[in-house]
Amino acid sequence: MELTLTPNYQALAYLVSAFLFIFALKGLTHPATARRGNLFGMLGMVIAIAATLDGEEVQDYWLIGIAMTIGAVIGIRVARQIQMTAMPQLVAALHSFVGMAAVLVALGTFLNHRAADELDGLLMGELSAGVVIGAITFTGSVIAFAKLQGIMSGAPIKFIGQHALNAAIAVLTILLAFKFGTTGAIWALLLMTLLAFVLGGTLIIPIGGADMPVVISMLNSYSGWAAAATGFTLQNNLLIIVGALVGFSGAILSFIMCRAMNRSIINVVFGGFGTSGDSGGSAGATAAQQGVKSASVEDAVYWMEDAGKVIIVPGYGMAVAQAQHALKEMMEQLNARGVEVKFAIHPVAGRMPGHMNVLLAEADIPYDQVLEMDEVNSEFQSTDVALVVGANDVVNPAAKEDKSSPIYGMPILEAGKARQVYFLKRSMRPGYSGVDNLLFYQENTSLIFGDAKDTIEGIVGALKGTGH
Amino acid sequence: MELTLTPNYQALAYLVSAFLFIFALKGLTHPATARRGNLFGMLGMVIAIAATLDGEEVQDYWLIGIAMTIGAVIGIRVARQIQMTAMPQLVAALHSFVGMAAVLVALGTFLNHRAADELDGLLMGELSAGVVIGAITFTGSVIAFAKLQGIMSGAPIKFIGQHALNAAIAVLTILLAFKFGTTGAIWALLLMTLLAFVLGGTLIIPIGGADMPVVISMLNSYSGWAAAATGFTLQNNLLIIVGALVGFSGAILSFIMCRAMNRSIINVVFGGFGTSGDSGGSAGATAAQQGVKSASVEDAVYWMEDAGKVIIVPGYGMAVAQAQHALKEMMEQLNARGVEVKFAIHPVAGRMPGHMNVLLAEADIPYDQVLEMDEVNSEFQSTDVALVVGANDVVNPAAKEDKSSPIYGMPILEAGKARQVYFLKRSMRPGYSGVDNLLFYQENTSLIFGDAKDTIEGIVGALKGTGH
Amino acid sequence: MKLGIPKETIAGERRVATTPEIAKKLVATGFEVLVEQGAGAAASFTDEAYAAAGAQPVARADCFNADIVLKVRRPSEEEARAVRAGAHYISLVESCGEDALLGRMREQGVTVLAMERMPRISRAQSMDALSSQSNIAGYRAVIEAAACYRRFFPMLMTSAGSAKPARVLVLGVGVAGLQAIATARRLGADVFAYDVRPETKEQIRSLGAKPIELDLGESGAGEGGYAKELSAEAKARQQALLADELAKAHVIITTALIPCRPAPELITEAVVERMRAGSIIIDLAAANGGNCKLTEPDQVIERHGVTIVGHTNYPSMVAADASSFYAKNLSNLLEIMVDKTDAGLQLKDLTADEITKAMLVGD
Amino acid sequence: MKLGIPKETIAGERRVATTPEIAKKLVATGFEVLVEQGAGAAASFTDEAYAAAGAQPVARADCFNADIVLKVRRPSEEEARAVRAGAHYISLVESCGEDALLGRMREQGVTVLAMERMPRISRAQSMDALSSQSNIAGYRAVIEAAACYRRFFPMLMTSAGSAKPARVLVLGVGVAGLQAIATARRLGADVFAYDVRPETKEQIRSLGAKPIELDLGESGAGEGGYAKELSAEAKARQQALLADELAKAHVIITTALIPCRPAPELITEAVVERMRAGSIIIDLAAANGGNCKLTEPDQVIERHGVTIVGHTNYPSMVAADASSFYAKNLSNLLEIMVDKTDAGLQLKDLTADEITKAMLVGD
Amino acid sequence: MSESILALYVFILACFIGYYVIWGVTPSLHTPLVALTNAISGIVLVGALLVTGNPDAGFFASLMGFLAVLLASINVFGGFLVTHRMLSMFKKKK
Amino acid sequence: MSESILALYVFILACFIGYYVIWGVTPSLHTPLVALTNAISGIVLVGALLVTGNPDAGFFASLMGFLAVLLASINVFGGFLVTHRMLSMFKKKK
Ligand SMILES: NC(=O)c1ccc[n+]([C@@H]2O[C@H](COP(=O)([O-])OP(=O)(O)OC[C@H]3O[C@@H](n4cnc5c(N)ncnc54)[C@H](OP(=O)(O)O)[C@@H]3O)[C@@H](O)[C@H]2O)c1
Ligand SMILES: NC(=O)c1ccc[n+]([C@@H]2O[C@H](COP(=O)([O-])OP(=O)(O)OC[C@H]3O[C@@H](n4cnc5c(N)ncnc54)[C@H](OP(=O)(O)O)[C@@H]3O)[C@@H](O)[C@H]2O)c1
Ligand SMILES: NC(=O)c1ccc[n+]([C@@H]2O[C@H](COP(=O)([O-])OP(=O)(O)OC[C@H]3O[C@@H](n4cnc5c(N)ncnc54)[C@H](O)[C@@H]3O)[C@@H](O)[C@H]2O)c1
Ligand SMILES: NC(=O)c1ccc[n+]([C@@H]2O[C@H](COP(=O)([O-])OP(=O)(O)OC[C@H]3O[C@@H](n4cnc5c(N)ncnc54)[C@H](O)[C@@H]3O)[C@@H](O)[C@H]2O)c1
Repeated sequence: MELTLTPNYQALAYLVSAFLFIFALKGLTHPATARRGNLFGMLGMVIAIAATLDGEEVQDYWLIGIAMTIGAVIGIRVARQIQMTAMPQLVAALHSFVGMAAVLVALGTFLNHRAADELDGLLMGELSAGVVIGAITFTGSVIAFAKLQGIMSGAPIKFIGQHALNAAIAVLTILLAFKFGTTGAIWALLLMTLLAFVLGGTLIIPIGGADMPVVISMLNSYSGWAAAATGFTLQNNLLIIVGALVGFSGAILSFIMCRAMNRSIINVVFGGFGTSGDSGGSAGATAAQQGVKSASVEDAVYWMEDAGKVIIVPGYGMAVAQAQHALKEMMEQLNARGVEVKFAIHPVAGRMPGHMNVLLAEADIPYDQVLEMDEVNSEFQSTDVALVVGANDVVNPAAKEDKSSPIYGMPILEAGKARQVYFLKRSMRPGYSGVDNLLFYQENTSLIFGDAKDTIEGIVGALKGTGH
Repeated sequence: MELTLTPNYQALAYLVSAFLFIFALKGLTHPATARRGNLFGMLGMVIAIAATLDGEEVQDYWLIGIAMTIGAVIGIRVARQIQMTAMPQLVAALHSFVGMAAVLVALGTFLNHRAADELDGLLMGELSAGVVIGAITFTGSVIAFAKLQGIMSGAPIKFIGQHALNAAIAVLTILLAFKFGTTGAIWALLLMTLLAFVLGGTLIIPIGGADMPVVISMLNSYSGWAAAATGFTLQNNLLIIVGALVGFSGAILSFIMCRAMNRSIINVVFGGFGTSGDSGGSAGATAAQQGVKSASVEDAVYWMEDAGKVIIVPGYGMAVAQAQHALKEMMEQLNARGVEVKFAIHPVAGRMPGHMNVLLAEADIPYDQVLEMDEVNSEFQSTDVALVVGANDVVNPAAKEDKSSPIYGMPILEAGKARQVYFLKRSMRPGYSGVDNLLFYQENTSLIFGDAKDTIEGIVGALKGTGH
Repeated sequence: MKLGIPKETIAGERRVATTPEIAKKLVATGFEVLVEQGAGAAASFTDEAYAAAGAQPVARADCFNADIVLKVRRPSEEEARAVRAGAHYISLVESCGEDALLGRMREQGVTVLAMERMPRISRAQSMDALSSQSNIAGYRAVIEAAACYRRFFPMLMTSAGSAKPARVLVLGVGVAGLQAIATARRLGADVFAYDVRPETKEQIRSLGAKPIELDLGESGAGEGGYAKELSAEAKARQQALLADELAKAHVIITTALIPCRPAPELITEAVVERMRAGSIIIDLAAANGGNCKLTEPDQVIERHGVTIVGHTNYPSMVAADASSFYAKNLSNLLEIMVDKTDAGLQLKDLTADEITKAMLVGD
Repeated sequence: MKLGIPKETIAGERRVATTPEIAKKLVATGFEVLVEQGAGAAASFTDEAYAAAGAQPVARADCFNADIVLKVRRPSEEEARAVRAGAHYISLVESCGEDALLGRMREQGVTVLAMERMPRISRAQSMDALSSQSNIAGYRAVIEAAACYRRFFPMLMTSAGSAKPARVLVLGVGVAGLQAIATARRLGADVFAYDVRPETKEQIRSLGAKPIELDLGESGAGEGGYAKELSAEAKARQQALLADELAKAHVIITTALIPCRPAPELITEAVVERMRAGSIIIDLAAANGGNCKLTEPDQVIERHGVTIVGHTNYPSMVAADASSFYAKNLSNLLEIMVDKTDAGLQLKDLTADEITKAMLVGD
Repeated sequence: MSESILALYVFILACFIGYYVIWGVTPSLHTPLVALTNAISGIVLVGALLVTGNPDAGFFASLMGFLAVLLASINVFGGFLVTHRMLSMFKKKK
Repeated sequence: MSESILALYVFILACFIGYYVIWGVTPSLHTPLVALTNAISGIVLVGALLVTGNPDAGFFASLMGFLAVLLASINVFGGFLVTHRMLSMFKKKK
């Protein structure tokens, strides 16, 4: 009569590893804990690998050693040398490897089990799932990579009957899986694998380049399911847990990303449906087409909450939105975090002399935080975030650079010199002067579309949410 | 080669049942889904019972039938006839039953296993956990019941060395569990059980009546752990899952409840620490002692968000807190939900004639929503929530009822006639006149302590969080 | 019971002791309301409006023949004589201590009630004319300041340069001072305020202005919410400590008063000299000697480039609302003075209620 | 290069064409600044302040002997003659089309630049005196209204009854109208506004006031942001549609103008009759014929119980800030008129810049 | 992997869910939630059934099982009903 | 209870956790989070190790295992490193 846990230390190590992965994902949901989260992930992986290698199932280390060394060298090299701008492609590429690995593992398991004559229907069903999902992940990721890298056109490629074709392939694949599951026929396995590879391609090709981030997250989710399926075949609970974790969180993440981009997940996943039905497109979509970055409230909050100095540039749009009270609250929230907040008033901001002053005074913003153009212009350089609230002409560099512009010669607020510039406006439309704003296109500028008051209130809400 | 799932339908039923319990708990976190949540819970329980009865382990139905019928009759009767005000006691009483049931199940399992000669260390360890936790839950709940029912004094009962005593009993219990686990000695089991019963009492006796809700939630958590322990002994995964679910969620809920009451969980759980170290006591604590209800921001939000009409009564405290801008935002949030919001201005609210008008105008609150006392007094009767923001004298019924009061004869705003009255103030201190406010003690009144501006901002935040 | 409302005769007085709206209420209560013809004209209330409300426009003499004569200001000799024996006379009688004129009225058999003696208890708030009129004075004083000031009150940043906000300093934060603070803040001025009573600090902040704190070594809080006179030492100290703040201000509004005492002198000539040319001083205490040494009652003068405004009757400049408030105060008072009996209205024993008791002159 | 700044001579004009602060800037640029003694006194700028800023207080004749004469208002006959040949004269010349006086000046060899002809382009905003002075007029008009009105502007609920907020209606929502809206809103009035140009609706709302919408059947938007004159039919229609709104108002501030045309008549006598006694009309268009039929320029009159204020020079009532703004406009203009060379300042070709070209009178 | 270990997995994962599921509960639902959690903890009834239903159970075991079923049943039936009543009280005027 | 069923339990419970754990992610962390999830999905490496390490694996199985280990390793090493680099970019001036 004694405790019988000892031989299960591997299982416990797996449990610890699963724990660490959960904390890793949780950590990545907030900037403050993100880096620690990544470390948890690494640790989890190390423990998982060590526990597996130390297990009795693994006997042959040579091949493994060689393969892992090569893989590690390649992985580290690529990750080190890649340009920041090429990150999305890299992730897509890495992704395809996971997919292919899942396919290979499933096939290998099949071969091993067949050799040991341990095949049964349940196992082969699980195997099929692993192979199919892995294969779809593989070709899907390859296509995503090609689109992002510019090898393939980013435009959504559509053809008539594409949904029918996909459905047909899917049905055929399932039939083959059934055939394989009940008979163990290798031809069925191979054909099924082939079809799944094709399906991965036909599913992703119709989706446009702008949606690729969501697609990658979606494929991520698939690779999780593939891992879980592999876990079932190998009766390995770590694979099951982590696979399910990655599978589900990836799906949710895709959903969250779609929501943040104002896209429907259905549209994205079944590329064809979405893009064809899109009439006109949102402000964000238009902006993206013109090479202007749009951002979310949380992005602005992310940069502002720990900033040293934030300068707010109010304009006519603040008056139209009557956002002054919300701005006051935002200022208080930021001040409470030790962020210095100033208001920069352009002499002709608004539609009457002193328009901004009237409204800021109404909201009881202290006079010493309200600065004239001449006082404040030298400060932008040392400013972390310039928040342009419904202003436009008054920060347009065209007034300095473009002799042909009707606003040429007007002095401007040099908001563009701040580290980050966020415009809060409803659209890409120009202001009073009708002149397109050159500042929109600057590297450090993002637009947050929407009514200025709503946006500011969103910022206030988010600031409160991130209480330190 | 065929699928081998069929005999596992019980396991699948358990899984469904576990699912339903998860959704039940989730449902209860929001008013809109609460009733559905409870139904899920019932359904989950029905499935769990049916699947168990139908399983091969259960052969003898007579005893079960009789016991369940008696239990059902008693349970339904009591639950039907109990007064709403006695609910907390009832829950405590029901709780004790779960604890005792867990003890009995563990003992019964022990007997069964001993009869079948299937005892091992692990099993007996699990058994011990079940017995001990169950026993603590039982006596703990009995004491809580007695305190709530008034059988025992609600005041915290303390004696020197109580922590030492508890620690001693706990250590002894663990030693006995070890003895039992390694030897299977019945005397150890029985003594351990006895000590655990005692521990349940000594742990709860020092905790004051005001903290009983948290204690019940805490005992709830214990009963979950007891169920999980039972699950391990019986190798029943449903018990494990649901036990863990209840155990953890109960613990978190206790924590949340403590936070909402501004109490530290440590203080509550180890009663003795908290109450003795409390210097002076918070506003909430003082209020509770005087029979005044304190509430949280969320409570006010709960009543306001679906209200037909909310009347805000601002007073000097609104001016001191400069809460007018926040009130404007709250008004907008409520209006957006279709709630009618009015401001009721007492002729002498504040410290100068028109004090409130000046500030409400600054915050740009439309004049037609600002009403004089005579216009508005007849409306309170049909008002769901009267929100008294830093006002005091102007709603004090003493002005009408108490001839000896210095404010006798002053007309007041009849906020007390609203269905719910929330006071937003920092303390129990009186206002300008120095007269205690009789409205505080009214049944439908609660106080939300804190600076009025902070509280209103909290309400705004919560309103935004609960977006429909 | 007849109420007589004569036209005010003091020069510049535009108010009237009742308005058509209040007259209507009084008539409904059972009073017979006699209003001198033209009494409300200066406050924009026409005789027709009174008539429509049920009051009777009458000749002056008839007004004085009423049971209760309601006025705004202290009676003139002629008016005092005109009130008949046994009648009641109610107004702001503007007297402290011994008063020959009122003494004669009492000898004549007239019961005189002084509105300014209203006790400051909760129940009497709705009858408190000092508060209601001070409130108006505080508002109007700021409007006057803005009208005299040659610059903007608010801060404005424009393409033709920036206007800096006026620095407004309010001295004395009673009813008038608070309303002055509120109004100046509304106009966008940068507002500071000072009072001897320490509880005013929080009140100043509650209106978004900044309190000035001085250490005088003694408290100025007196009885009933009023201030008390400071010791000579503290007075000197106050002048000295205030000087720098005063010199920085562009607009000063003074409201410091102590009941039945000369107004404290807060602004010396030396301080006025230091102020920027074009600054404004509005002295609401002008009638009581002024808070500024140089103030001349009822005069607008310029000294050392500073405009010093000594109007003594601001409520009268807002005659319509000031009359409404005053009339409302009176009607609330009348309500506690009479019983409705079957035989019409009956006057109560005025010494039985602490309010009327305190208002009775000479008892 | 010498700048001459004479004292203004038109009655009631308190402004001056430069201030010590701006004089300092001009001196720094290289100008020699000659200010007539006492020129700034009415605006609270002393000769000492000018001298301290580097300007020279001189006799009147010396001012007119400068290379550029800067004034606020249209020159008198005497002033026109005093400017020497070859010199430049800059002010609001207040003329439309043919102008004998200015013609003579040009014959005399004087180059005249009219500040009111400043084109409304972005680059010229900082020199636009019409805007800067209208802005002040809009503010001051509301202060005037509050001073004349016998009630409170804001809503106040007190123990002596409630003051209802003043219903203020602003007609014409240009620069002055917008500032009037803003100021009235600050004081707590219930503000409505109307303009013929449709884009003003959003602007009115952006200041928290309520736009009045009328269907005239035609748009009143003209060139350069100004309004155009309406057809006779539309005018009649406008008067009729506005009548009810006007009658409901307690304070009306009119600012409707059309460049070089008589001001549109928006308030008829019939409407004035319908207004509540004690209401106020501030007619900012008084100098151009008035938006109200009854307005008399430079007079405050009472008609049908309504006070109609016809002041024509509100900026002058805020002389210090008005002078600062105007002076800033001038100095911004001078900046684009001269080149700094080694030989001192050199006048540019004024026809080469679209701004100065548009301002030149008679070319 | 042994069943005990798998049970441990299940246990721990369920703890996580218990952790996540409860956050964000509206304060006014605290009490009903406690009641529901109490009702759900009546799941020991399943354990009681297994003990009682065991055909090989001795007298004492059966007795204990019987009592356990009885007590747990009271809790289950009473618990859900009480929760239901609390929630009905919370129904708002609409 | 069969191991397969227990595995199913584990799978489903893990799904719940996957669901809860991700809500509330800051938008600016979307991309790093995708990168991390990708790295973690390299957990198939464990499967690859088991296939390759199997002493009874035939040539094809070993080959497949070998390739799988290689590919999965690239993903694991590359993935975490890329995530790390992205997060470093996010480090703010302080
Ligand atoms: N101050 C004066 O005296 C005066 C007088 C006349 C003319 N102006 C001219 O007015 C301009 C003033 O510059 P500015 O930067 O203040 O204004 P602006 O250039 O006219 O730009 C205002 C911007 O606000 C945005 N906006 C409008 N409503 C909004 C809302 N509800 N929420 C968020 N954004 C909103 C608009 O973009 P979306 O439509 O995309 O939202 C617009 O681009 C200058 O060109 C100046 O010359 C000034
Ligand atoms: N209007 C006038 O002209 C005038 C003039 C003089 C006197 N009065 C008198 O003033 C009184 C006015 O009545 P009222 O109801 O407006 O005021 P009140 O009776 O004086 O009550 C104000 C309440 O606000 C609370 N408070 C203060 N600061 C706060 C903050 N930052 N956040 C939240 N609460 C805060 C205080 O409670 P905590 O300390 O617990 O927070 C206090 O009980 C009447 O008695 C009236 O007679 C009026
Ligand atoms: N019924 C009531 O409860 C009621 C009614 C009205 C007013 N009050 C209170 O009474 C108080 C006084 O009101 P008031 O306006 O009639 O006062 P007041 O007109 O007599 O005096 C005006 C102010 O001047 C201040 N003052 C006096 N000497 C000063 C000095 N040397 N330096 C600076 N300030 C000086 C006083 O403190 C007072 O605040 C206020 O607090 C008011 O709230 C209460
Ligand atoms: N540089 C620039 O961009 C600049 C500079 C100054 C002003 N502006 C713009 O020019 C416009 C006019 O400015 P202004 O104040 O000099 O105008 P203004 O003084 O000539 O006229 C005042 C207002 O009266 C209105 N009006 C005319 N006839 C009317 C009628 N019958 N009924 C009602 N309203 C009538 C006009 O539309 C105008 O808004 C404004 O929109 C202003 O923003 C632009």
